[in-house]
Amino acid sequence: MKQEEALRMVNISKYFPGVKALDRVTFTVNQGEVHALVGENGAGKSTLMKILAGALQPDEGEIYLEGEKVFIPTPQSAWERGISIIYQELNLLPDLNVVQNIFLGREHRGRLRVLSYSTMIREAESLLARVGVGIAPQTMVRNLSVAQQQQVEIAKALSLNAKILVMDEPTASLSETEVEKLFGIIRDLKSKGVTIVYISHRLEEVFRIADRVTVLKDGKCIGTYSIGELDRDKLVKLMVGRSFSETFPEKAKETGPMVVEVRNLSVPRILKNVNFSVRAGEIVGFFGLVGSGRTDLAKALFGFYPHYSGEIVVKGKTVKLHSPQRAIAEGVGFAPEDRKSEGLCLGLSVKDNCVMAVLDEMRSTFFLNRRRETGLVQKFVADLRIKTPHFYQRVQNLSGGNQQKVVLAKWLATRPDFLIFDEPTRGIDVGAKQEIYHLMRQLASQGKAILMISSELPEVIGMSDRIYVMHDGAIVREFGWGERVDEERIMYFAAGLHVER
Amino acid sequence: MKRVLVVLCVGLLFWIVLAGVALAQGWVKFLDSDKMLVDTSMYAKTPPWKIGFSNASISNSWRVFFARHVEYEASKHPEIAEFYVTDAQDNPTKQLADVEDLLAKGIDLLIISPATEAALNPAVEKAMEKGVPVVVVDRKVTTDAYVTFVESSNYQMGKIMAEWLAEKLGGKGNIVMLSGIAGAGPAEDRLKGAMDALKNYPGIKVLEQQYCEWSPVLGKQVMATLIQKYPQIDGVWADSALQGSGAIEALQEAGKPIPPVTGEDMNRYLKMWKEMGFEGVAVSFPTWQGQVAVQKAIDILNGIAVPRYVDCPRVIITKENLDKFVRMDLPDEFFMDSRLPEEWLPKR
Amino acid sequence: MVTLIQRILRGNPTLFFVYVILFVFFVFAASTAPQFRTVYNISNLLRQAVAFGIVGIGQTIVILSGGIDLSVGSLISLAACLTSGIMIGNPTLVFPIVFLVLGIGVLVGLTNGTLVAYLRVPPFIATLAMSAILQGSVLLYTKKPVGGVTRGFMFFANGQLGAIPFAFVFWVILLSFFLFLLRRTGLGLHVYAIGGNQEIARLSGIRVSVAKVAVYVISGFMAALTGLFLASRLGIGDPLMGQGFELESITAVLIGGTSLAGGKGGIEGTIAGVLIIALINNILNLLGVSGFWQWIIKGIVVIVVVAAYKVKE
Amino acid sequence: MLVALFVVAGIVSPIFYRPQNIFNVLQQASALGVVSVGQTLVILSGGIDLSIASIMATSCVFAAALMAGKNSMVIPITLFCLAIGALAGFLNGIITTRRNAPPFIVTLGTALIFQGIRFVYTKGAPFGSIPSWLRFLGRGGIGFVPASVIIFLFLALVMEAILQRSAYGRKIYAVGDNKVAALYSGINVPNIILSVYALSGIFAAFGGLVLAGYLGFGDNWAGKGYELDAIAAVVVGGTSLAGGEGGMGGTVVGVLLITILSNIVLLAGLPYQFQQIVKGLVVAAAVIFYSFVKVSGERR
Repeated sequence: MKQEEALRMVNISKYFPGVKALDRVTFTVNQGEVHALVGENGAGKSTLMKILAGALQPDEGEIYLEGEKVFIPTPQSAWERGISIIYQELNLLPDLNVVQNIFLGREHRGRLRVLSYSTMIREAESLLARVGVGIAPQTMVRNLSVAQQQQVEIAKALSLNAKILVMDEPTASLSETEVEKLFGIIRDLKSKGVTIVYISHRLEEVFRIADRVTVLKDGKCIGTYSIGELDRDKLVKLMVGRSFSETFPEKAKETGPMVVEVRNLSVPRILKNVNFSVRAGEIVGFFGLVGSGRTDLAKALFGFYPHYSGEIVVKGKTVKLHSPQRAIAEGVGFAPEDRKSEGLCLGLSVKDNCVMAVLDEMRSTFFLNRRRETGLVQKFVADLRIKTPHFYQRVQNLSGGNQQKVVLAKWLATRPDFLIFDEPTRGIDVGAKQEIYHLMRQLASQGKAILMISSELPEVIGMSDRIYVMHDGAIVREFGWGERVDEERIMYFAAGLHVER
Repeated sequence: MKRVLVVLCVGLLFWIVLAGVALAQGWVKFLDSDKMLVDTSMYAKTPPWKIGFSNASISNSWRVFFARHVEYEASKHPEIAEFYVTDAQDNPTKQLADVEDLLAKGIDLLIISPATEAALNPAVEKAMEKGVPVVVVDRKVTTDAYVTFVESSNYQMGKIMAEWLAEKLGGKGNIVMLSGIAGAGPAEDRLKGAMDALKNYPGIKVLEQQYCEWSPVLGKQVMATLIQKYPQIDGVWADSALQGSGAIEALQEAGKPIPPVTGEDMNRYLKMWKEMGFEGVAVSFPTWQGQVAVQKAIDILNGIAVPRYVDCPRVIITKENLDKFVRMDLPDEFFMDSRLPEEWLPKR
Repeated sequence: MVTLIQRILRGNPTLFFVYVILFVFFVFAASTAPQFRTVYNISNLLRQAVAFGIVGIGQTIVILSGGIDLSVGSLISLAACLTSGIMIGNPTLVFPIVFLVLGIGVLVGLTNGTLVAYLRVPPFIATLAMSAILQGSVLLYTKKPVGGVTRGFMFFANGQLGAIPFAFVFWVILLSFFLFLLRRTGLGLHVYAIGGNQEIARLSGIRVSVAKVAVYVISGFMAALTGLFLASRLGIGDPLMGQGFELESITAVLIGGTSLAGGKGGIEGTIAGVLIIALINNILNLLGVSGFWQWIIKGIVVIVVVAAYKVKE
Repeated sequence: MLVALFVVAGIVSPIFYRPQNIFNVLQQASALGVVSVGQTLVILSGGIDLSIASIMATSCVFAAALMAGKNSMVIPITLFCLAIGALAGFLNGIITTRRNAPPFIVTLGTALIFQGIRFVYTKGAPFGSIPSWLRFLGRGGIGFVPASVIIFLFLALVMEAILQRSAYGRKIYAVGDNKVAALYSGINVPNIILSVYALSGIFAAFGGLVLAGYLGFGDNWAGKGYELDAIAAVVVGGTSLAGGEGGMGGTVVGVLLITILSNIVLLAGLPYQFQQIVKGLVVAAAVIFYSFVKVSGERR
């Protein structure tokens, strides 16, 4: 099959404050292929794609579409040239409805440039049907689940009838079945001659769907390979520049005393009769699809639902966790799912973020003790290998992995007995993931009890000593010590199939 | 016959001169319609009456005293069955609405103290069109649609103050002028009166004129700066005692001898005057205009003819009669040219 | 019927709530003050609502876009003063002046918009500064009420079409137009999008800066229109007449359930907000409540109403 | 910027440099300064307080009425006035946090309520008088340094120390930067916000007392316009209206800048109207300047 060149980006460079995000990157995509773009976080994938989509302007370099040199100054001009993009972070407005979101910025207009909602609604219905999601086009996006929102994003991209479709981490919040549906759509588009650039951290997806792979590292292009030339290890090696024989650290050999025991925990309409326990030294994984109540469970343990019923026992003592302050005082730490909006004060410094949860301990009489503060921060920056020029750097200028480490440092500073990690590696590159995994295991071996929530099955299986599966606000299955687990069995329970039996 | 003619001629001449002066001074009103009595027989009505009073605001103590005079007088007349009071909170648009609300209540007569002159024309016109007689008080409207206008001329007040100051300085010297709120009718009228008076005193040099928002804080701050700027200030013209008292404080704190400063019948100014003994004059802007307005309103509803224009005589307080007005035991913001009995004074 | 209410509640509980409050106030007024129920009083009430209603439309749109416009008060004063100051009762000048004044409103809006959209000045500060500049300018132009408008021009604010005030009809037409603009045109949708999330709006290809400027231009235009309306209503322009309009219009918008953060709410709510404020004034007058207590009551009502919307984070 | 203004001021009028004039400027700046300190805290935490002027006047009126010229009453009534301020701030804070209502409108409502309260209390005509101790606070001086400015700078210094060096201060920044993250870090966000408004109320009440001392009697409108001037001063001082960024140092500069501006406009003999125009232009210019500094910083 003769491959025509659809897109060629030549010598693209982009500078941000203190960082060279892209350094003379050249990237070529053929007509009608699924081209995976991989690399660690901060490698420059998203920046490159934003340049393609007209959301950013390159500092140097040229873009050719089908051999023709083009300038893409605005998102509109990208669409006009048939380029559309689904961004990594959700790009929907919660207070507008689905139709408005799908057609935002390029509404259909009738006579006198009046919006013609009837045509838009009709088109939206067919798009949503194509994605395979049954939601009314006039539903407010606010009322949709995260997965449904992701699917609306895909519908939005489809509506563009793009020649080149860029998907930046489209499966981040999709369940397995939804991922399957997405792959179906991708294959369908591909058969219609649409060129797809696919960015993902989930390498197995890359192997399943991509024809060719381009690897970026530290803003430079490492190379482009056809999928046949690569295997998983080789790809990882290209991405991080070193090879990993084993992805996950060794599991716990023995556990200590019971740290947390939860009995009949219920929160009206959110959690139903949850029972579980975590011992010192073990990592307990929680798996569930979006809406299964896994994050709500974490919130309940962190005191966000003061009116829960049931019993929470921490280190043998029944405690009333009715506020985050109480939870912290009882030795609970919580690294939330969304780093940027929940985990960090982006405008403040590394130091300020690190000591944020222990400010009251940093006092000598009234004022904060500078030496104690810097001592603490110094220790964690060294221990966790946080890459920052100085302690006073604003965390918004750090990479995702380093930001996550700052969150971790914040919690370690509280010297917790029980740590909850909600999606600890979301949006983090492979190298940093390894570090986080090892850190978690290290903490466990130091005698901390760890609860990890994750929607990545390999991660749950690889990291957890025991696994609880949640569905619809309740725990539906526990996989105990040494019990055989595989992805299908977990998914079987998570999807609620055991009920319908 | 000859003597009669002479008298007539002299009389005529006098008239012409007076008219000329009046025209020149812009008080034409005095001579044409304003001195006339208005026949109010068509408004006569048997009690009980409903009277509406649309007040511009009660947001400072002058206005509070004014409103109290209105209510005090109204309380003395059992013929008034209902006396409605609205407060426009210094907003002409709200006042127009207030008047409409009052008309909706079916009032027999409207007393209005406009939030700003001229802008309440439609309100009074509307009332008169509905056959509701209107008494305008304190600030004017520019339409003819009212029965009587009760005021104490701000123009005259400013003028008298300026004349006193010029005379005190012997027609020669440097003065600064401190006005109220830029754009507010009374402030601008007082300023105009003063400026017109100063035309007759070429020896008086106005160093600067500034607005102080009728705020004692600003009065003090502005004066403190002006003292720095002008080494020699021979007199201060302040259009109210609010900024006037602030200015006196500034002068006192700067360690300067206090030059003649004009003021009004606000107790604060009078107290300072008595304590410090500077050259002062207080020209009142009588708070009892409101009382007169109600009296005229009663006349109208009784069908008694009322003058088209009522000028409430301002009291001029000088060193000689200061002791008659100042009350060291009463609050600073009391207005001493008051006709309220003791029990009607604002109290806790 | 029950399902309808449920749907309304789910779709827009805030809006529903505002209208409930409006209704409660209305019933309260009608039951306590007999004069309230007269046609005359109701038609007055509607007329009174119009001034805030017009400027409130512009303010709503600005707030929907995530901004705020504190310059409307001074602009109203300027517009009203220019109107009566130049017209001085001359009927041939009516149309040129209307164009001139609206043009100035647009120009002021353009400046505000440029400051906010292109020079990145926070709207609060940009329009506050603009307000100071405009107020200074009006007072340079005149310190006293100036000129006067023609009889014909006064019909705009004071005329009646039968029992209905013309001004109210005009307001309804304006409302319909801007409701249509917000609900059915690209600009309207874009205003909501920008208020919701500026970055998403930008990435969706919306020309954010242009839309923002447009929003301030609309607000400036509406403020100038309010100035014309007030000049017509009072027959003359006064350099201080717009004072307080900025804060009261914002109060009306927020009482109407539009979020100060932008992206949520709409003119539907502002209508109720404006009517609620007019009703409060009307009731307090009819009941003869003293001015001092009026402040306290109004303050409490404002706080209670906004506190009643428990906004979710 | 302040230095530049000093130079410009001197060029406009050499009188500016006179010790007495500097004394005046400092004295005039202090009441605004005291309330701006409170406003800075609120703005840093991501809020805004428009009730300041009303609280000032209320405190001023109550001080005159209740102290009634007696020095013995200064301390108890000062405490009483600060309590009123705290109450107003508490009302602002509790409604802003518990009901998540926009502070803009809540504080506006509080302003109206307290305006009503002081008028109802005095029936519209303030009474009483200010005792000499309080007068010293408002207009006295130690040598050429006004007593009030010492207090203003002292308060600013203390609050700056608290902001930068104490756990409480750090929490204010965290809340202003990201409320959710602060909550997830175990910071009691509602309490912080509540305390910030209460402090602002206390500072406003204190500012009212300074003004009462400056003025010498209870005035129903003492402090009129100070809410917006305080916001302008804070913003000109580089504190971001979005919260989480800025500090007292900038506010002190901002307050002096705004006061000096009024002073030199007067010294230059420009009419009142120009004062407003110049103020508007300077505030706009300062903010444009900051946004450029920020943008160029990002592009570095």
